[in-house]
Amino acid sequence: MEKVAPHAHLTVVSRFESIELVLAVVDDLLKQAELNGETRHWVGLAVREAIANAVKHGSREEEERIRVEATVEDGEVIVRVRDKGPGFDPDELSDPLAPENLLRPSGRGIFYMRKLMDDVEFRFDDDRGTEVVLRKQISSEEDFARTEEDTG
Amino acid sequence: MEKVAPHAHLTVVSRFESIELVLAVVDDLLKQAELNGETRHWVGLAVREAIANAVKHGSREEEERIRVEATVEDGEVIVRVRDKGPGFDPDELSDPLAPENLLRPSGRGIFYMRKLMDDVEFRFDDDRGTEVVLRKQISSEEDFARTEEDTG
Amino acid sequence: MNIRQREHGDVKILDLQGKITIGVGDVAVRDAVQTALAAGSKKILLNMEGVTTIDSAGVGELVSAYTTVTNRDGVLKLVNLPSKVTDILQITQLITVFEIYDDEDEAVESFS
Amino acid sequence: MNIRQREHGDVKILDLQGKITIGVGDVAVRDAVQTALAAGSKKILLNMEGVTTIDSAGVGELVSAYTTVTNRDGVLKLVNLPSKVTDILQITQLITVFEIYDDEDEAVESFS
Ligand SMILES: Nc1ncnc2c1ncn2[C@@H]1O[C@H](COP(=O)(O)OP(=O)(O)O)[C@@H](O)[C@H]1O
Ligand SMILES: Nc1ncnc2c1ncn2[C@@H]1O[C@H](COP(=O)(O)OP(=O)(O)O)[C@@H](O)[C@H]1O
Repeated sequence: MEKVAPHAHLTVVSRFESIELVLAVVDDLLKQAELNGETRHWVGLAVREAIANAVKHGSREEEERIRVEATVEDGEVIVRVRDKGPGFDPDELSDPLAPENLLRPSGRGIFYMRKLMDDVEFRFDDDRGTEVVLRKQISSEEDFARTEEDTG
Repeated sequence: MEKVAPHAHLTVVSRFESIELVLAVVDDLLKQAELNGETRHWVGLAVREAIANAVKHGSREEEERIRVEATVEDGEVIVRVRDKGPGFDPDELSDPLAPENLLRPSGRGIFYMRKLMDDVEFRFDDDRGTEVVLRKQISSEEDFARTEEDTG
Repeated sequence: MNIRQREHGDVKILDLQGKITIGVGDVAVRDAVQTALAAGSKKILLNMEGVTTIDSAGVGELVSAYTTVTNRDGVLKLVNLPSKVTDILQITQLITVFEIYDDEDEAVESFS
Repeated sequence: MNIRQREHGDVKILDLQGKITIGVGDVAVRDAVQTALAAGSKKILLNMEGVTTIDSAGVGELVSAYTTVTNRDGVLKLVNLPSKVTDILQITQLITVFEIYDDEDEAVESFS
């Protein structure tokens, strides 16, 4: 019988309130893949940042939709967040660790994503909009839940 | 730019606890389509019944996965729930309104689905498992939210 | 599902709050009715005012509660049905099976 | 996000509970700190013990609170950081910017 990998694909309205719903779905998915609470927390945080950016920077109109796609397959978590915005130049990002930026109230989201995940890729397309692809290998022992409780 | 219809597709572990997550996702989708609270409640209830059946009757092994796909497109809500079980014969269902069944504790789920939705279809496939497809036209005025509050 | 128990004379009133749905609320209702019966109550009134959702498992539980109580020479009645619950009982023609009241005092009096 | 306010001598202690995340918790922290400043507090201690998640918006809010309080000749310190909060501040090298304590009494004393 056909194998079903943990998978979720959904559209949500582009507003901060949608973050918790997406996080609940992604967390359930990571539980299906038997990842432990620690790993789920950090992946979840990276996803929060990606959605927050799509909401903040990725709308051309009010209340557009954001697409989220998440899978765990072949030992890798992949989360894609796509918005309808104009995109940006990733080479122009300022370094949040530079002394002049250290006390700025913003500009840390992508930096966190990169630290929390193995790979963060941005794709821009006039028709499809902006997509961020977050990847994390979970082959290593430390990501898996050891006990039932740990997945709870 | 490419149009994004409200859409959700996810796998959940086959257990009753998954129902609330699926319902939250479906309800958000129906809000995106601006359906009112009343319509969302009844569609949600039909979805509850479909998932409950997938959990109760649709597993061959412990903790298999269920797939749910929901869309609102061209004035129609479509929700598909697919499990890995052996299926059943829809022609053999007993009538919950028959006097001898009226006080039975079970056997009303599919009857409710049919009353709450416009169309309920079952598909069986050795490889893909059992799928129930729930459809409801929402072209009529009465399904739409009149106020912001109504979608809340 | 949250269930509060009260007494009004010899009538046991169970205030049901939340969802009576598969896996959670349905079991809670069963347990509460069993407990009331075990404690000797013969007159049980389910106050449905706070029920937000009921599914076929919840309906099945109400039917089971009804038959169990009746089989033990007790009487089970319902009061304060939200329209969503009434509609659901109507669809499966159970609305005439249960004795249903709109007013708690009236319901309580009807037991005597 | 839930914020309780307490006082210990002239130190205002804010117990932060829940998520300091974009759109909800971040604003709550800002408001609480503004209120404390408006009420004349110059010594503010954020008790982070109950914080379950903090995102970059939350971190930004902590930084803003720090600079706002400092600019008004006040002092803002942190106590009881869960490891998830410590890790996040570490990643962006903010752990050395804030004055952080493990023990509330010690933190309170440090203000005098
Ligand atoms: N989805 C997006 N669409 C357009 N611009 C974005 C997007 N995500 C990030 N950016 C740009 O990258 C910058 C840095 O993002 P980030 O590191 O998350 O910090 P912040 O959002 O706090 O500014 C943003 O200020 C914005 O200009
Ligand atoms: N997904 C499914 N897989 C296999 N059998 C099913 C499925 N859904 C329903 N059935 C069969 O149809 C019967 C009637 O279902 P339903 O009307 O929902 O009532 P109940 O689940 O309470 O028995 C079930 O008892 C079961 O035999």
